[in-house]
Amino acid sequence: MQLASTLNPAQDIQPLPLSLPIPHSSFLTDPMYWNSFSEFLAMGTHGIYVWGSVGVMVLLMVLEPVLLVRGQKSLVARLKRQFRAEKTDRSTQSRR
Amino acid sequence: MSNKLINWFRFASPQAFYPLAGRMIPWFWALAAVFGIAGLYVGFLVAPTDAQQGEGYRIIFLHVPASWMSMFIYLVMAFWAGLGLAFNFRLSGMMATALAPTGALFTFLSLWTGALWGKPMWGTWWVWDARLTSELILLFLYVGFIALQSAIDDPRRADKAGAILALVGVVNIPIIYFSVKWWNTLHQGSSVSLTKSPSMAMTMLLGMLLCALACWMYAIAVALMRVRTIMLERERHTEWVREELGMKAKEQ
Amino acid sequence: MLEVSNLECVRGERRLFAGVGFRLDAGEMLYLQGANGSGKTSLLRMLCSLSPAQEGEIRWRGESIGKLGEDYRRELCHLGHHNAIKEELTPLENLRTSARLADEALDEGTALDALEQLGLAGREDLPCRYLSQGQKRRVALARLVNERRALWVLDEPYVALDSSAIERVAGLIGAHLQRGGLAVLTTHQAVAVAAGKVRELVLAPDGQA
Amino acid sequence: MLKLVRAIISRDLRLAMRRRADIVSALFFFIIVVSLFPLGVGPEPELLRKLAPGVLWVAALLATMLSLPRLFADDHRDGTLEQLALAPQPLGLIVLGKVLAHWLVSGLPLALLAPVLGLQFDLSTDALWVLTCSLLIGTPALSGIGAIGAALTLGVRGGGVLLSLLVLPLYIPVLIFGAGAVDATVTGLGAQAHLSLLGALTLAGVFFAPWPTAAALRIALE
Repeated sequence: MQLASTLNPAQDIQPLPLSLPIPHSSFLTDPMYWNSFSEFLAMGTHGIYVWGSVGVMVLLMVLEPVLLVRGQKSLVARLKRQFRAEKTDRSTQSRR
Repeated sequence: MSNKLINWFRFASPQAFYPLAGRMIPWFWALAAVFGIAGLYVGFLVAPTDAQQGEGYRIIFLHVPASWMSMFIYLVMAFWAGLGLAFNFRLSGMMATALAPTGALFTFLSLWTGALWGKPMWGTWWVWDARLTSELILLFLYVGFIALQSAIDDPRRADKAGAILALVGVVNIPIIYFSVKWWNTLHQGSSVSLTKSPSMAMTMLLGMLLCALACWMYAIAVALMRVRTIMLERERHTEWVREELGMKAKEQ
Repeated sequence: MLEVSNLECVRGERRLFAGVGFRLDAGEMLYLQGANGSGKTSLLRMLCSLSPAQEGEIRWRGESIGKLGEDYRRELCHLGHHNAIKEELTPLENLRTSARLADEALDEGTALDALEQLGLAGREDLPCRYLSQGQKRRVALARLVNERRALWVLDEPYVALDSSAIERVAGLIGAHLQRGGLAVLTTHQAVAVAAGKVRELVLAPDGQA
Repeated sequence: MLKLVRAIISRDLRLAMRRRADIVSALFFFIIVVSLFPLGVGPEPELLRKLAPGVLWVAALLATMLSLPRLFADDHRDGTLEQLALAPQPLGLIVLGKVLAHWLVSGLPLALLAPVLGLQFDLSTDALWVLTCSLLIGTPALSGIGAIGAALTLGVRGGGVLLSLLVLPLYIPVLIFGAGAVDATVTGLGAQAHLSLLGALTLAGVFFAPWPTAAALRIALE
């Protein structure tokens, strides 16, 4: 497994002792890469781009199902109104 | 072989498929959430930084799955459309129609994340890289498919016309990709291209696969939801739709 | 010999007709009747394999027309509501091109006297744009004079024609039946055709034949 | 087999000759669009020479697009398309005939007109020669692929705009190799590769495209 790549000179994070786990359990045993939450947010000067893309992706992947559910609800309501209208027509016809 | 296939599909008539899809959707949402969280955790919290690209490379965990999905969904759409054309099953036509918007969404996301990744790496929002350009053209193909289907009123004709466009499109994608690649290397040389993404450390690869699986489950869940709505719309004159809704009316 | 069984047609969401069936042998004519919108034209288009039948079977000489494909079309002549003529071309050119496209030889002489039979003498070289609606219909019907194909499917052939033209067309159909041809015809003017056995099929508005 | 294709071509050519206005309008559209660019971009010969292949090819593409809807719309309206569909030959052959007739009426005149317009862009003679060759080879593909879009959008509301949305992505390879051929000669690279690939696209466009087009026509006639 390739060792963590060299230190990024801009920050003074000391290299984390990366243990060499067997591949399938790697994400369990790899310790957290970040030291502080603020560093995590900054994403090393690329924060705006990373969170920009994550934000839009999450937003759209939430928006789509919400729109779908609303679309289905309005369709169901419309169809029920139609069925009810047809039922009343049929009943008035049979009564006449 | 074909009649075995036909009666298997006969079973998947809209009437039988509607409740079945209803039961499957929560499972796919659960899978999407699990894979999504795991993928993001590995990608953003565990994966180490990259020597050349710093932290910005993490966008790869979103960009590459989105690109894979945009291409994969178009192929699945063309498959369902082709099946619908060959055996004219109403269900497969609806499935193709249900997949298109999600495919277009992933193509847009692939372009969006590609641009946001390009800005810190090469200083420009848009790079005429062969793959990014092909994604843009793929977006036009999706929009064309959706526009064609919405312009035709009769659902059966819309399905068939869409199927032909999807099949013609699927044949043309490799040609477009090849010609764009040729054009890209001719004008710009391959100095700037996405192919030189960072070498795949195990955790990075794992993160990307998890995100891809999450997107895949998401796509299935959304497609099933949309296909159910389409079914209700198209089969509104049948008895089983009346029961589906009638039952609900009595419960209230 | 044409055999239709259990034919059904759904247009949009309405079921136009279902369970329609009939048999037509050589020399016979089917006179299809029904109110407007009862699906007459849809039935004719299904007979011409232009639109697929959701349910039911159409057989020509015992073979399904879907399988026959081109062979069936080689023996079919269809005349719909549209005249199927080009406005910019003259009647003569129209006649000859439609014959060439239908893979049939038609020299100028026979084309000219076909037009004459339909009362278009003197207008052979006038672009159809300048003809009246009735004359355009005659140009479309002029094709039937030299038509040797077995099955004729005519959708309201007599519309916009005057009495003399109607008589001539009825004569043409009669001659076709005598030659052992078949014809399926819809019309609102009751016109007696000289020869052959006439069957009738009435499409009821609610879809039961 | 060939007799039918010849019959269709002669019919369509006669029809086109009877209504020259449409052909001439497409040609003038091509001329105007090409002449607009120098006005927009500025008269420096160096810049124009660089732009010329792209401008001429995009203008040719749009001019073909302009005349595509008429390919089937007139026949559909007056009922002749139905008769063609009922002809005892495969519909694909009839579409092939119509595509070739459409090319003779729209693609060929564009290609012959291009060198004249190329002079506006101060192109060298061999660049002009390759430009004309690339247009001659490439425009049949435009007609063939465009026919698919024309058949799909037959009788559909908003057909014109929809047609360009469907067909433009499929035109991109033809545009790339077409314009690239001239660029390659100007930079001394030699346009052999581009022209052969363009030829391959044209063969595909003219001989494979009619079958989906025929299927789309059958659907439109349902």
